[in-house]
Amino acid sequence: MPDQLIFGMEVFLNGLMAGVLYALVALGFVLIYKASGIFNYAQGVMALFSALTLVGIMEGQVPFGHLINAIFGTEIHHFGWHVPAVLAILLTMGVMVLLAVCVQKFVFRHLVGQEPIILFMATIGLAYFLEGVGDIMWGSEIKKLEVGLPQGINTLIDETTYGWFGYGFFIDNLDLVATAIAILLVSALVIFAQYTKQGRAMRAVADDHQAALSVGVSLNFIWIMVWSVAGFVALVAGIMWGAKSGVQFSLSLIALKALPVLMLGGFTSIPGAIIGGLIIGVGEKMFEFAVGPLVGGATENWFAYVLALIFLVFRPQGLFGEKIIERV
Amino acid sequence: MNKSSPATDGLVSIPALLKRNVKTFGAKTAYREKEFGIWQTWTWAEAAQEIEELALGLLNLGVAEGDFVAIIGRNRPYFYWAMVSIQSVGAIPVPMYQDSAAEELAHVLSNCGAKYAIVDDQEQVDKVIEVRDQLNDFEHMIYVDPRGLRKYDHSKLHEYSHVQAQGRAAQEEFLPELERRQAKLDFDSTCVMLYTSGTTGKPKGVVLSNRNIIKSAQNTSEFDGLRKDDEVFAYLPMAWVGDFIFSIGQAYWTGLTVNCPESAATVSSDLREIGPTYFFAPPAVFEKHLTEVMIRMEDAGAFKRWLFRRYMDHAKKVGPAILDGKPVNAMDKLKYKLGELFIYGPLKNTLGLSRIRVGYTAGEAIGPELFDFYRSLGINLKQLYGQTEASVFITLQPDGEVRADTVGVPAPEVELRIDDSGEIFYRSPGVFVEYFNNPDSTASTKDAEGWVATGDAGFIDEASGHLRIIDRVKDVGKLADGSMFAPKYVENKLKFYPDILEAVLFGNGMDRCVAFINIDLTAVGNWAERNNIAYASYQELAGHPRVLDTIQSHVEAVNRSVAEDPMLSGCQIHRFLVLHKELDADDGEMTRTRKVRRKIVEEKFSDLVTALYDGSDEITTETEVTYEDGRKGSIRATLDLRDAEVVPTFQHKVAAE
Amino acid sequence: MLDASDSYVTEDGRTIGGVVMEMKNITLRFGGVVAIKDISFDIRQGEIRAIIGPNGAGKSSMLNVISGFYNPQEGQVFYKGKLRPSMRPYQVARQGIARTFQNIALFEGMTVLDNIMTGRLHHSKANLFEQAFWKGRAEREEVANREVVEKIIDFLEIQTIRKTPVGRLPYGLKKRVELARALAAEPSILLLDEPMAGMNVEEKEDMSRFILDVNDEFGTTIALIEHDMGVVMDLSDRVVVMDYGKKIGDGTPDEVRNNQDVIDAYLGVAHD
Amino acid sequence: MFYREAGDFKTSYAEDNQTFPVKFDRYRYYAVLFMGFAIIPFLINDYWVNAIFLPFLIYSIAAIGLNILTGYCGQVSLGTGGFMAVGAYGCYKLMTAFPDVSILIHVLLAGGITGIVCVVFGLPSLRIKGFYLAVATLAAQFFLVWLFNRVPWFYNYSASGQINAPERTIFGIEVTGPNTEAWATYLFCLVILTVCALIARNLTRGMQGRQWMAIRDMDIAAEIIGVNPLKAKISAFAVSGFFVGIAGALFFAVYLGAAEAGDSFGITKSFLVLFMIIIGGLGSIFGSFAGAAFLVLLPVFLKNVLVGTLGWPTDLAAHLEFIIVGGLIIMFLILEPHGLAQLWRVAKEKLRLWPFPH
Repeated sequence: MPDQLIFGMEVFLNGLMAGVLYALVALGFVLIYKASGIFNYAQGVMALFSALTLVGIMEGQVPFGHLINAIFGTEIHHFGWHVPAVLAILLTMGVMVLLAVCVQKFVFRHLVGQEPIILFMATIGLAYFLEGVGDIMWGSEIKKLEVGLPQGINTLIDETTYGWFGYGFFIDNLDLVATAIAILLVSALVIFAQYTKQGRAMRAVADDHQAALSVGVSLNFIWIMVWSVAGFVALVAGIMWGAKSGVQFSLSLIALKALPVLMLGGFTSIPGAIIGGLIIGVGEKMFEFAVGPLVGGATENWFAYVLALIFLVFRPQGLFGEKIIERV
Repeated sequence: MNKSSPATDGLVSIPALLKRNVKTFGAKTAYREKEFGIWQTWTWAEAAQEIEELALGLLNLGVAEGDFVAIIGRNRPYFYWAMVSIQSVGAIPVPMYQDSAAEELAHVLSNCGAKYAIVDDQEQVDKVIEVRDQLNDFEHMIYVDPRGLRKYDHSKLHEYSHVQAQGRAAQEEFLPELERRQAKLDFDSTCVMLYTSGTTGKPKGVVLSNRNIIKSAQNTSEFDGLRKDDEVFAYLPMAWVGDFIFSIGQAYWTGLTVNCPESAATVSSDLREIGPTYFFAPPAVFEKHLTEVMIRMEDAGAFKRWLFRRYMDHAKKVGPAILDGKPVNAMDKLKYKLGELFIYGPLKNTLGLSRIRVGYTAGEAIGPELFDFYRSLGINLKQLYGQTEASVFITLQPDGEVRADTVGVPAPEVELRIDDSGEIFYRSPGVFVEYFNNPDSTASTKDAEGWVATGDAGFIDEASGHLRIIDRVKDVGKLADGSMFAPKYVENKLKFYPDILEAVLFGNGMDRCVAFINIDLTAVGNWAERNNIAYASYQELAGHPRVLDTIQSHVEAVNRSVAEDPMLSGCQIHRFLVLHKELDADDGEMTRTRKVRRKIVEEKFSDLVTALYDGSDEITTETEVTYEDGRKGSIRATLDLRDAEVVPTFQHKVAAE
Repeated sequence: MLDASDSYVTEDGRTIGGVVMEMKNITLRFGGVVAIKDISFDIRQGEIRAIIGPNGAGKSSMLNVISGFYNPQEGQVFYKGKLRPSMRPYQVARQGIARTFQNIALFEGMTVLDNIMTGRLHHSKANLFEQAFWKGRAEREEVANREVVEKIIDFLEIQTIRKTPVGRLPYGLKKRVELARALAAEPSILLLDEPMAGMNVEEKEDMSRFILDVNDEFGTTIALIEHDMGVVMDLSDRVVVMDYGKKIGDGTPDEVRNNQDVIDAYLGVAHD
Repeated sequence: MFYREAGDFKTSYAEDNQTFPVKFDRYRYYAVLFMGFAIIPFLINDYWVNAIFLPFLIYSIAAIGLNILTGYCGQVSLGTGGFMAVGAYGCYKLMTAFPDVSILIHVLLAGGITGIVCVVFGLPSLRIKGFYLAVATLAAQFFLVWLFNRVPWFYNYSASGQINAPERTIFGIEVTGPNTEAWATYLFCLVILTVCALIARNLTRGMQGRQWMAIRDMDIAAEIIGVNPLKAKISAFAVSGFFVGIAGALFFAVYLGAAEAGDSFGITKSFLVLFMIIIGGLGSIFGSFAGAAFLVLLPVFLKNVLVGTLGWPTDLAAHLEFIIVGGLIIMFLILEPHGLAQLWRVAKEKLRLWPFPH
């Protein structure tokens, strides 16, 4: 078997796993979008924020330490205790719910009925705001996130593949775990959206606000819930990425990664998000592997977008979006 | 005839003046009209062109010398041109009130035997057609705005622009004739005929010669130093002599610019855009503006209201003095300057009065508060006294000698005489030629030496040498006890209160006076809203006890001030009522110029008058009213009659013995 | 059929010319749904042509076919004697077909004046550079267009709201502004989509007056659709009646009024 | 309060249609021009120019460009940074390729090039709308930045991967390069900005502007009344690109002097300019200035107050800035979607009605 093909398979596997993560993040978008028509640019920053918070809590950092010190000239940084990962994650989740409540209460409740583009810009503002808050709360230096996920090359796969092709695939355990969790989460979300009461209410809201209201669904509650779910997704994504490459600003860019996924899959479609994620994940890795070297590499930066763009021109509503019929 | 002053270097007719203007400053703006969103502009040269073409067109239609041509429309350059065109062909323009009802129209048209009419639009055309069969010598009608008229029979109906086009076409054919006729015009040929909406009886046609118009225009233009760069705003009825003097007489004499509003609805905004330098308005208009100002200020924030009050007070204190060039201390001057920046300036600006050099008011006595308000803002508002028969001007207030209670000194070349009954007589180059087809009234108004009876009683104020008007002579009567009864004098005092729109005093030959009162719907309505008093109609508001209380307090205040003057103290109001309907020209209770027709009111509401005297304290009555669309209806109402406190007047009786 | 010779004069003295537009066997489907089924009729120069029918009869679809917003699956449109190929709406507009919309489609972000000026679009040829430097045609055309527009503003008596943003106008006035915008294009055919919809009685009277005046003063050919028979009958010269996407009547108001199918259709379908 | 409009009437449509119909506004505008051209040049030093004036002038151009696309034509773009990069690198290549052609020409050409690129990425706007398009323009952002980073030809194979502006002069006065006079760079940018603003104003008040706004307000209706959506949108992208390109060129050549696509023209630039027009006011030329001024001054202000006066660490101030900007964006979107320009308009109305409230 030619090496190229084997390498290709390895790349493909990695791409697939990356894709699942994309799908996960994208799902965060789809949920909010379906329920409130808001395209939440801040999703990525939420991931960063949650990760920062998680680390902060675990290491017993003093929130706003810098600020306090700056104002009062004090020198406090740590409470001096360490919080176990599980507890910290729960606490962080609480923070995210709180955040969801604030976002709904202070921002989007006042923007109901605005054009999508305005809402979108609002989320960009939100992103900036959150980033600032996150940095001021916990400091902006790169942090390591240790929640006890296995790291390093997965020897089992390495050996088996070596047995098959005489070449050991390099698959990182973290990626495997991440993928597993992501798959779990994705299916959980799908089930939630499809079968639970809240999930159905959420979809009802998505389809027709007025109707939903008339059957006694509390929009406010639904939206807070949706934002919380999004926060949860962000947290998980944050943990994955954080554990992989440290908690830092670049984390917030996963949002930008998820955008083309959505354009591909259509903003309203859960399966779309999943499939789109996989396509992008595999696509960009394969493209980089095949074409990258010829054009100076780092094609991941834009491949996803250009792919989505070209795709959109031919199918504006995305893979699974409904066709738009124009009327006057 | 009055001593005829020499014709000023051949300028003996309006067309002659037009020639002069074209020659000396043909490129200067003569007319503006707001149309299609901008101010369309015509220079004197262009205006002359339009006028000549129309004149030729009229010749083409067969207009003969001495024909009467009616002009019915709102203030538009086209009609001002028409007047001059008509004069150029030796015919006589007869401007009419465009809001007058068909029968009034019929009367005037048949009275002067008009052969032609130049009208505005479909509405006017329809009106004339409606009365067509009552007019035996009427021939052609010319309209300006063709909208909706396309399907009319055009055998005797012509579009203004077409008439002009035909005129242009037939130029070489008619030009000589036109020039011949223009050459024939002299100082004594008729300039215009205006119908006075007399307070009694049918309107009479006042014939005014070129001398009348041009001399008066010349004298008064020089009196106020009007210049060709002045701007006048033409918005008052063209049938009114004032508009003719300002927009034709003085405009052609000085060459100033005449500005016409887009429509009746946009007058105030157009006024604001133009910002005239020479402006006339009857007191009612100034009153309306003041009321609006006050109402709008009511809704302003506390700070603005404070600022407004503060500076208005200061203006009252020093404003008039500064305007009259009297010495004022530096501090006050400075404060006034600030006021100018923060309040007066913006205020004048929003009213469109910021550029006024010369402003006049007349027709009615003006309330001192009202008068001073405008003066104190630095607006040079003055009073004049005049009438159609005098080509407006009898007396004028010179700059720096302006007072609310006088009407000024005799205008140049005007002689005044007051006979022992107190009636005012005058003689001047402006004195009218005659009442058309009405030698009797001519004779009864104008004697052999050319003295004209004004029908107003008044006296010359020794101190200032200014004329002071008491009332119409025929309205000045005697009470049972022989003391003087001057209703207008009292009514004006009442009307100076913003709440009171009109008042009618009765008491001639009776032992005491009683009064009808019309409240001002805007002012009182606004007051009602602020005191959350609900009301559905004028009638309901007029009947509201709290309103009556307010009015009563006004009446009693007036009584006190009347009592101060022993001659008139008998005129105090013992009882009054607030009328259940507004006096209205459509019901014939007022003239088109909003003067109360005392007799008609007295007859129409005789039951109320009796009730006021027989001491009953309420009465139910029914009155016929005419709606805008001409339909008639009637309203019933129960009014309660109030007693007003009066100051005992025995001292004066003593004095009388 | 398509010769302009056979013109006649109405009793109120308007000349109705020959056929300017003819629809031949138009059929329009949305997926499975048939909106218009094999409809043919014509519009004559200078007439007021009404298309009426109960709600959902396919009137609007018909109008959209005329204005090129929908392209029918079957049938041809003849305009000024020539077969009209399927084209984009803006191309149709440039051929001189202007329209108003049932639920007002004004540009809310612009003033009344600008809205009406957009109607002058294909009367201005100035290119981007002339416009950028406000020279040559750009300058001249702006004034020329403004003059036309002001005449229309004057005609429809909306001088006082000239500079107000349309967003602030009441419904009735918006309708009028929309009419003004359509008129500004000086169209050879003016399409009115339920011009009276949602108006009170006097607004309706005003609107009818304006429609008649427009047709009268400018001689504009007008095709309008209404579901309310009353208004249309005294307005229009000829009427097409549609029901369930089919043509059930065509002729003068009186002919149509006595047409049995029409009566059934209108009795059968609830008014609103 | 200061308005005296009586007697300020219009006798022609040209007068009625001018940019500042009210005399008072017109005079104020002349006064500002006079300040800008005749007074400021004599007062400024390097600090003022580099801290405030150059960024303000250049961002104003960019904001005007984006405002035409987003504010007037309703097509949201998140690719501004990328397009500025095109301008910058275009200008760089031209300057190095044709050293003796005037820099002014280069800047304009750079604008032209950007216009073309902008059109290419704008083509999808015919199929995709709203924020689908917004996201699509991100493609431009990432692709372009990547391109300039990875293809050595663009930075003339310089080892650092940076581009450096060579010295160029106008009338013998240096406007680019290391040793330029403050006033020279300032005036150079000011002139270009003024011209751009005038052009933008002319385009937006005429038929072109109406087409754009029609598309923005209701694209379907616009097409039915005769607007060709293709031409309208493409022209918007082209014009917008032209301005943004010029801004990019100046930003690199005059302001930075040396640039690297990644950090000078990253996505944050795109957002910055977008924020400028949101805060300043969508669909308003004045808004573009206001927004640019605001977001240029804010950091300077914070830096002076927090770091300078309170002695906080700079990074803290930077974070705070993030919070404030983000907060402001949300605030404006909620309270005044038309931004500072609208506030200004309202204030003016109040002044004109003074002393009356309405």
